[in-house]
Amino acid sequence: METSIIISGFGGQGALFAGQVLAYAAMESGKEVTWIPSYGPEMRGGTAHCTVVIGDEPIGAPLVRNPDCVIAMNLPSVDKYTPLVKVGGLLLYDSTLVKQSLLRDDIVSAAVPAHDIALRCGSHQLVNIVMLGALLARCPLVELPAVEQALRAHLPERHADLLRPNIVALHAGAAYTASQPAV
Amino acid sequence: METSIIISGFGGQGALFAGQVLAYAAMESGKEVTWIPSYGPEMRGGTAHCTVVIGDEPIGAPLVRNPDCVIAMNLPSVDKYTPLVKVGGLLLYDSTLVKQSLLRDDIVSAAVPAHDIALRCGSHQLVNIVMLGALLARCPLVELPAVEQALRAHLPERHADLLRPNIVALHAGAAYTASQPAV
Amino acid sequence: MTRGTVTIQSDRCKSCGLCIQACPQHVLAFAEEFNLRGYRPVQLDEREHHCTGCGVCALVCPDVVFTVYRQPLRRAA
Amino acid sequence: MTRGTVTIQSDRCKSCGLCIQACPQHVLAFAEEFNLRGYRPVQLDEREHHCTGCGVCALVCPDVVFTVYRQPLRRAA
Amino acid sequence: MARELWKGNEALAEAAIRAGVDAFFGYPITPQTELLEYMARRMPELGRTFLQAESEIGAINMVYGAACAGARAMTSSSSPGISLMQEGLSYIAGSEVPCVLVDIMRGGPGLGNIQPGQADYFQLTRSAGHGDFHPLVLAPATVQEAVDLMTISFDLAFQYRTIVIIAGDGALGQMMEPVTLPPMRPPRQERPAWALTGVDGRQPNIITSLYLDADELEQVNLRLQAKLARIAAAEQRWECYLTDDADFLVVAFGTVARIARTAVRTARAAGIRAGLFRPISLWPFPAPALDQLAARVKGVVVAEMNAGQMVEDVRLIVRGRAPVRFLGRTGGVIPLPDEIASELTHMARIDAHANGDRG
Amino acid sequence: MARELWKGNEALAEAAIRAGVDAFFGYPITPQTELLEYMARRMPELGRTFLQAESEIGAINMVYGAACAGARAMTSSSSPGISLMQEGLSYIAGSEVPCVLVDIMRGGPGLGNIQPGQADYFQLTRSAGHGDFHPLVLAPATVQEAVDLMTISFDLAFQYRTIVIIAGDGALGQMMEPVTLPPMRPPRQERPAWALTGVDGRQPNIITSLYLDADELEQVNLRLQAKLARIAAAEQRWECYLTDDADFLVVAFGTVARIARTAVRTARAAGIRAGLFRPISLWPFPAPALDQLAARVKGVVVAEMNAGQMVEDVRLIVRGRAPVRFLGRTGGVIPLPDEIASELTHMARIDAHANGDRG
Amino acid sequence: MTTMVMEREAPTLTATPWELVYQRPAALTDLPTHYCPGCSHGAIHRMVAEVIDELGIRERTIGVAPVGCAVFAYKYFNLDSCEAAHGRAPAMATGLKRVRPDRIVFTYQGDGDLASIGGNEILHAALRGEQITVIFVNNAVYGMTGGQMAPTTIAGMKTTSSPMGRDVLTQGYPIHIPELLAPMPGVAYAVRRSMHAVAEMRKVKKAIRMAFQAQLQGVGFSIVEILGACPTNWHVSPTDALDYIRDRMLPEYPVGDFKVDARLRD
Amino acid sequence: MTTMVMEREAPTLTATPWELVYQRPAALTDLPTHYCPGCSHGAIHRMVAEVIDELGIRERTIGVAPVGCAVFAYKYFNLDSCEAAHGRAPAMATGLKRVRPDRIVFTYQGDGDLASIGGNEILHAALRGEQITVIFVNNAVYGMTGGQMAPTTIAGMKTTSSPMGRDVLTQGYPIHIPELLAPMPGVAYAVRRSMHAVAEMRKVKKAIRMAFQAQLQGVGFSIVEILGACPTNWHVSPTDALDYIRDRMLPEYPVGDFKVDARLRD
Ligand SMILES: Cc1ncc(C[n+]2csc(CCOP(=O)(O)OP(=O)(O)O)c2C)c(N)n1
Ligand SMILES: Cc1ncc(C[n+]2csc(CCOP(=O)(O)OP(=O)(O)O)c2C)c(N)n1
Ligand code: SF4
Ligand code: SF4
Ligand code: SF4
Ligand code: SF4
Ligand code: SF4
Ligand code: SF4
Ligand SMILES: [Mg+2]
Ligand SMILES: [Mg+2]
Repeated sequence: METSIIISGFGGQGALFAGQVLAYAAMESGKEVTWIPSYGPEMRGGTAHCTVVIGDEPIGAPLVRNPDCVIAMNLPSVDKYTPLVKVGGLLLYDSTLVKQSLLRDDIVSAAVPAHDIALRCGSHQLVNIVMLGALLARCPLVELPAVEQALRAHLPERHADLLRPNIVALHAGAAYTASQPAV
Repeated sequence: METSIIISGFGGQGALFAGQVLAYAAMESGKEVTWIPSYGPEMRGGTAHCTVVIGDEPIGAPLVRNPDCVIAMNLPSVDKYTPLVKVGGLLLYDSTLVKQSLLRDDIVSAAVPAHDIALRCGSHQLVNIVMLGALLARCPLVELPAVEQALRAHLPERHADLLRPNIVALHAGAAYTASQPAV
Repeated sequence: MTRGTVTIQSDRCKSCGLCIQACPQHVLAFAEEFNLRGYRPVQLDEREHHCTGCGVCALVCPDVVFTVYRQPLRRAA
Repeated sequence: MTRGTVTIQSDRCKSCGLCIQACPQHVLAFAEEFNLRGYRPVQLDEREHHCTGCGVCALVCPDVVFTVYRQPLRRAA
Repeated sequence: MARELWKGNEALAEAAIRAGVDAFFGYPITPQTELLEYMARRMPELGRTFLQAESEIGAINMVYGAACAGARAMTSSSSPGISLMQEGLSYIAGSEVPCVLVDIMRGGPGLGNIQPGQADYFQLTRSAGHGDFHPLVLAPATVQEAVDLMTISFDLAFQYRTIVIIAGDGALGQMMEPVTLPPMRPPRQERPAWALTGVDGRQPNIITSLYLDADELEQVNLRLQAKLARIAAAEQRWECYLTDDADFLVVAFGTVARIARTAVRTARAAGIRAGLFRPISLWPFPAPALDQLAARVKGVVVAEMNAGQMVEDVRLIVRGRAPVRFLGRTGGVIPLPDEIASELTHMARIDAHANGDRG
Repeated sequence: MARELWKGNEALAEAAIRAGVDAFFGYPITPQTELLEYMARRMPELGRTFLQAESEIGAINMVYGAACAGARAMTSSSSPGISLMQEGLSYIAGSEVPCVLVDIMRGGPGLGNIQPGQADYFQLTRSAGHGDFHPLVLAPATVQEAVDLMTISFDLAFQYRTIVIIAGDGALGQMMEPVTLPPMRPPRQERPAWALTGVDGRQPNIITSLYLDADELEQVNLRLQAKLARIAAAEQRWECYLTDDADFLVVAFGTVARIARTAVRTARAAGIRAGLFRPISLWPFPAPALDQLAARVKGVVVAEMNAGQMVEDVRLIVRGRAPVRFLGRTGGVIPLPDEIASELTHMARIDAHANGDRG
Repeated sequence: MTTMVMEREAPTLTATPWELVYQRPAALTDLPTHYCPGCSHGAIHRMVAEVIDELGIRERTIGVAPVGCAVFAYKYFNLDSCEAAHGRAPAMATGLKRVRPDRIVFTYQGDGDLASIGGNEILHAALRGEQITVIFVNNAVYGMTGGQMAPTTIAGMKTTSSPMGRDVLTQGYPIHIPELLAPMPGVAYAVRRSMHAVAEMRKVKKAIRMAFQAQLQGVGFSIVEILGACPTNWHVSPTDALDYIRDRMLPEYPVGDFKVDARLRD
Repeated sequence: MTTMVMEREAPTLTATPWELVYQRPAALTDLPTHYCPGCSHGAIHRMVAEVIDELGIRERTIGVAPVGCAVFAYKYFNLDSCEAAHGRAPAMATGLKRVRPDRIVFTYQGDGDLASIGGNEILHAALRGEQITVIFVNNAVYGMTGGQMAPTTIAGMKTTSSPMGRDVLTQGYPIHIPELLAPMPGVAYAVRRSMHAVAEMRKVKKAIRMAFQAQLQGVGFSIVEILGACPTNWHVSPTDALDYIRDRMLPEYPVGDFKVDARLRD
């Protein structure tokens, strides 16, 4: 079984990094995993996304048209991916930024006030990890300690001071989602 | 039946032109014909040659490894082509320049004092046409009047004064060879 | 004396801020709201009546956001 | 006073005539005979004792035909 | 129409002129240079464009530009020069503008030599550049045919908005043969609707091969492939020589096919029912025609001046129904009629053997 | 050896470094650029040569020069850049110097786009330049395999004095996967005897691809072809996945093969005995291995990210013994596992039908 | 694209009507560009379009787009245009111009495109005095592929392919295109301008106008090098990028007229 | 090759022995060249070989031959060498030199090779200040392919591809390579010399020596353009070809030093 996750947001929101953290955590948990970014001359400041596929056997396609899970951190991402999520799949979005009445009832949607939670954890830059935590609460692909470990190992040195806040954000995101009913 | 003729000499001796004259004469006589020069960065002043193939059906290869006839106007040409002439083929060489005891008895060799004949016809530049005449006496591929006609039509305008001498040379070459026994 | 104004195609604006820095009258500022593409577009601020229609904003703007108008002022006789 | 001489690798010569034109002593000329490659090579002519071994022929020759020797002349005491 | 002796390269040039070529851009290379030199003389006389480019890359991109303007544009080169044109050709194919290219092939790889060769077969038919496309490749065997194919090449190029390549070799380019040239066409004035001529009174025309979106580029490719399928169906050309009753077939193109013709006669003289199948269009390869023959012959000899390229196409078509032997000469060596004939003899002998006919 | 997440392009670069690459010359192009950028950082640190060339033409000719000096030299690019290298590659092949090239293929033709593609298959395997030659082309399907193949590529290149091409696509270049890297090799000091190092104490070494004489060039070509035959015999690489009992075969390489693997599992789950044949060496194509399978399967699906290229090789080998269907996506569209699986289902259904098994 | 006219009170002081003094040029399409915030390409496009409008030549102008960030220039200019292979725009323009000598043909090229891979094409187009106009945007990096070193990268500048800063001794010295081409007799106009300040930008536009003028007069090849900002790959804000041009690029690339054909002064 | 020592009477006047003052340089092989009579390539080869001998660097020099009449230079120079693709010798030399910085690497190139198809490679090698030496033989035509126009063909000169004489307005103006490259900081030595007279030839050799010296000192890229004769394609005799250089080429291509790095004067 492969599970595919797309994480998408404005450039600078850390979509690619959150995906890498997830991929590292999966690898260290003994899973097979691929991570692939959007690349090329897309408008800067526009949308950036990455695809992570996690499984027990060698991964087939690293790119998918219909992901199992989507983390959408801005409106364009919600717009783009809502129709693409696999039937029965999961869409998490930052409800602080996106006020969206849901369009599909054949997927699970989870509104996460990620911006607010991130601010509470210390920085609006933590939205990506809040969302990752939220994802893992709904879809336990890897254990949170594995993610903590990945953050510890791969957070760039110049952001060492952000390690604790990131870990806090991860748990906050997870806790928030765990507390909500799935829609 | 195709007959292939190689005409070879130092650059400037008119080997290519003699071949073209022969080709024109053949064409006007209703034959199929191809003419192809040696080409490329060979040493200037070195050997230049062309291959003419005449036949009744569309010509196959325009280049041949073993020609039926060879006109060799200098020593390197004699050296190069003597071994290549087809068994039973014909080698004509300018015996004024080349003092050569023949090496093959399975071909017909004809020594033509072409330089001397050419001088007698008015110019050492006529060696090529003397040799052509000599060839046609041994191997009547085309009638001499057809060659005359070709000379008339294709001798460059700036050499118009050489037309008569060329025609004389053609016949002189033919006459000389006709008078000799074939070796 | 001339007064001027500009119209702003907000959705084209990319928040680069070049016009704000260049406007000699300092009448431009970022809006609070985001535009369709996620940028905070430029708008005339409360000092907009100082705009002279000089066109500098239009000159520097890489995204052709501005249309500029001018009105030669004559005090009504 | 110096006298000189040259040796000539005739089979390399291509009859370009550059050396003949360049030789300050005018001691070079074409031979009558053809060389292996069909050129009339250069040779020292009858005035060859005027050769000074100046090396100009070797300098201009594109085909490295010349070797040049020189002999500082001292009248035998 | 009088027959005249024409050198292949010059005949190609004159034929292009009579076919209405507007612009020639090229770079000298043996054994193609006379084509360029002829153009250098004649095009300015006629008030048309001749330009010696700084390189083959310059030349093909000038052709690209002129073609975008709706002109009948062409270039010519030989193997190494064709390699340099690959990127340009791919752009031209991707943009679907028409142009004509002459490749007078020589010995390779690398600098190789300037003798005749056919080792660009793969390059021309399979991969004249990155991406999926095929130029229409026409391989004349005589100077007359070179003229005839050149005469229709621009029409084909414009009809399909495609690249047409005339593939010859050093022998064809350098030889003189009697030819009859077609009359001079009146200069063409009309411009295709897609051409860049200035937007006067209409929406802009844009010529590009860039489609960032994968789905969009796939659509473009599907359209391109559909066009190629149309060309493949409509533009197959070939010649059969004594194939009606042939037991053994030679397949050869261009100069080698001339030699094969002689070989077929030789073989027939020796009692072998031989025939020649000569693809004239190398892409599209005349597969159905060969397929029919392949169904009933006892053996096929493929002769090429390369190490074995067209033979792959032949094998694809013969599909094991008859043995396929390959005779290749490379480096500028032209195979002899006797070599081909003896391949035929050999095949006939094996076949007789296999049929218990142990004489 | 710990598993680490590596991006394909960077993993290739690091693997080349550990395999002892002496010199990298390249020009940026998406989706390959990270390879060059990685080299820009690492090579100078190690005291090795990194140079951003003025163009792909510059790059390949610098590689040619460095290779002549006996260095382990490489470059990398993507489709349009590879087109520009054709002349240089032909010279390198003709001169028989070893080098390594990475092609991270994208959508074409022309500028196309930067999404993953496989449409350079023909260009790489058939005609990486004018003349008769074939580089050794290796197509990894995972980042780990990219590393493994890169690790042996210089040895292969030097063993045969040939061009080795690692053929990946945008997906492979851009993705991260867990890999185990090999240890760093100690720097190599010895120089091959043929290398240009200065004549000190020996006769001059000359590296050229020019042989004006046709017979001489033919001899060179025969030697080259004999070498290619040796490579063809010795260097076939492929992977079989569930082929032992397979009725239906998918043939796919690189990224598509990963997807095909999923498709095979899907098909098996649906009761179809499917298997995957994955050529790893595209040239030499693993023909005998496929030939054996072809003799006993009921159908073959070839899936590629192009308009149909490797399928020709497959058809050549299958020779009509089983139906061959082609599934191609182009322009950067990656086929879905389901698309491939449904081709398998379709084939199985037709087959069942044909066998009167009309359910 | 919605146009918000900012609400402001109607002008009261006067009876004179509002005059439109600046609007989007007709030679630009309506499409928003894909350029990064503060990228100079957008403003340069606009100036080219304005010049084309002012000269009244839109209907007979053909544009050639490069491979570089300006690859989509053909979408932004509202005129016939095409997309050249990387670096080959001058050759493509040559082909176009030679068969349509009465059309105005211009290329728009970046520094990687023009000065690196396309060096030979620009050199020979200039040598031939090709009657084309070249708009050359020097932003000292390969923008499109993510900020690698260009031939115009200044000494010491860090890029993704010169991570330690460009070392001129091993990676080469910056190239000065108009200076290089100006001595060629076929070149009518070769200048450098900069986008770093309002006054300079006005000069950019004048130079673009002169360059087209040269083609209209048929006096030869014309090129304007324009120092432009790539905030993204310089890793600075759009406004800081202007200072970067002024402080770092100008010392290496002085603005100036390196060739102005006398006939152009008429 | 038989050496005929012309028989002459033994010198009688003196006892001093004959001194060998000139012989075939060791850096040339014994092979006769394929060049036409009077072609400058032969003499230039010889001078390059002499310089290599004099500097004692034959054992560590690597030559790069062009595509052009000098294509077989690799057969004539008695040292390690290779054959570049047409115009790409500077790139190939770059590859060689970068991996063997202690070797002396030179290219030998014609004007079609260097200035036409290979324009970008020479430009960028010079820009990078590649530590290589370039011997550039300008004979104003493409010799090898039979006398087509080169970028260096002078105005009005008839060639097989400019049969009416080069029309600079449509076919371009002559290119001046050392002048073009000299301003580049990486260039240590850029000069032009001519083969038209004995005194000039001596200067050719000195310049070749300086060019190699530059590489030995590691001060940068060095190039010597040499005006050479192509009697065959100029359709003049070898001796008239010298006048042709003097009267027709020199006015367009003045000999001179366009750049001599100060460190070279040491
Ligand atoms: C043959 C080829 N090589 C490389 C590329 C990749 N490429 C695209 S744009 C570019 C450089 C663009 O830089 P520049 O010309 O300076 O334009 P900018 O983006 O900075 O405006 C490169 C190398 C390509 N598309 N084609
Ligand atoms: C890619 C390519 N294009 C063209 C040629 C043909 N060609 C060989 S030499 C040459 C020109 C040589 O001229 P030049 O460099 O001036 O040298 P010269 O012969 O005059 O010494 C050309 C165009 C080639 N071999 N390869
Ligand atoms: S027109 Fe002048 S004053 Fe008005 S907003 Fe623009 S820059 Fe400021
Ligand atoms: S210059 Fe233009 S894009 Fe930039 S902030 Fe001002 S209006 Fe917006
Ligand atoms: S050495 Fe001097 S004098 Fe003697 S032959 Fe040569 S040029 Fe003449
Ligand atoms: S210069 Fe040399 S080749 Fe020329 S004539 Fe004199 S010896 Fe002969
Ligand atoms: S990367 Fe640079 S050049 Fe490209 S659009 Fe962004 S700012 Fe402009
Ligand atoms: S053609 Fe010219 S350059 Fe070539 S060898 Fe002859 S004289 Fe020399
Ligand atoms: Mg740039
Ligand atoms: Mg030359």
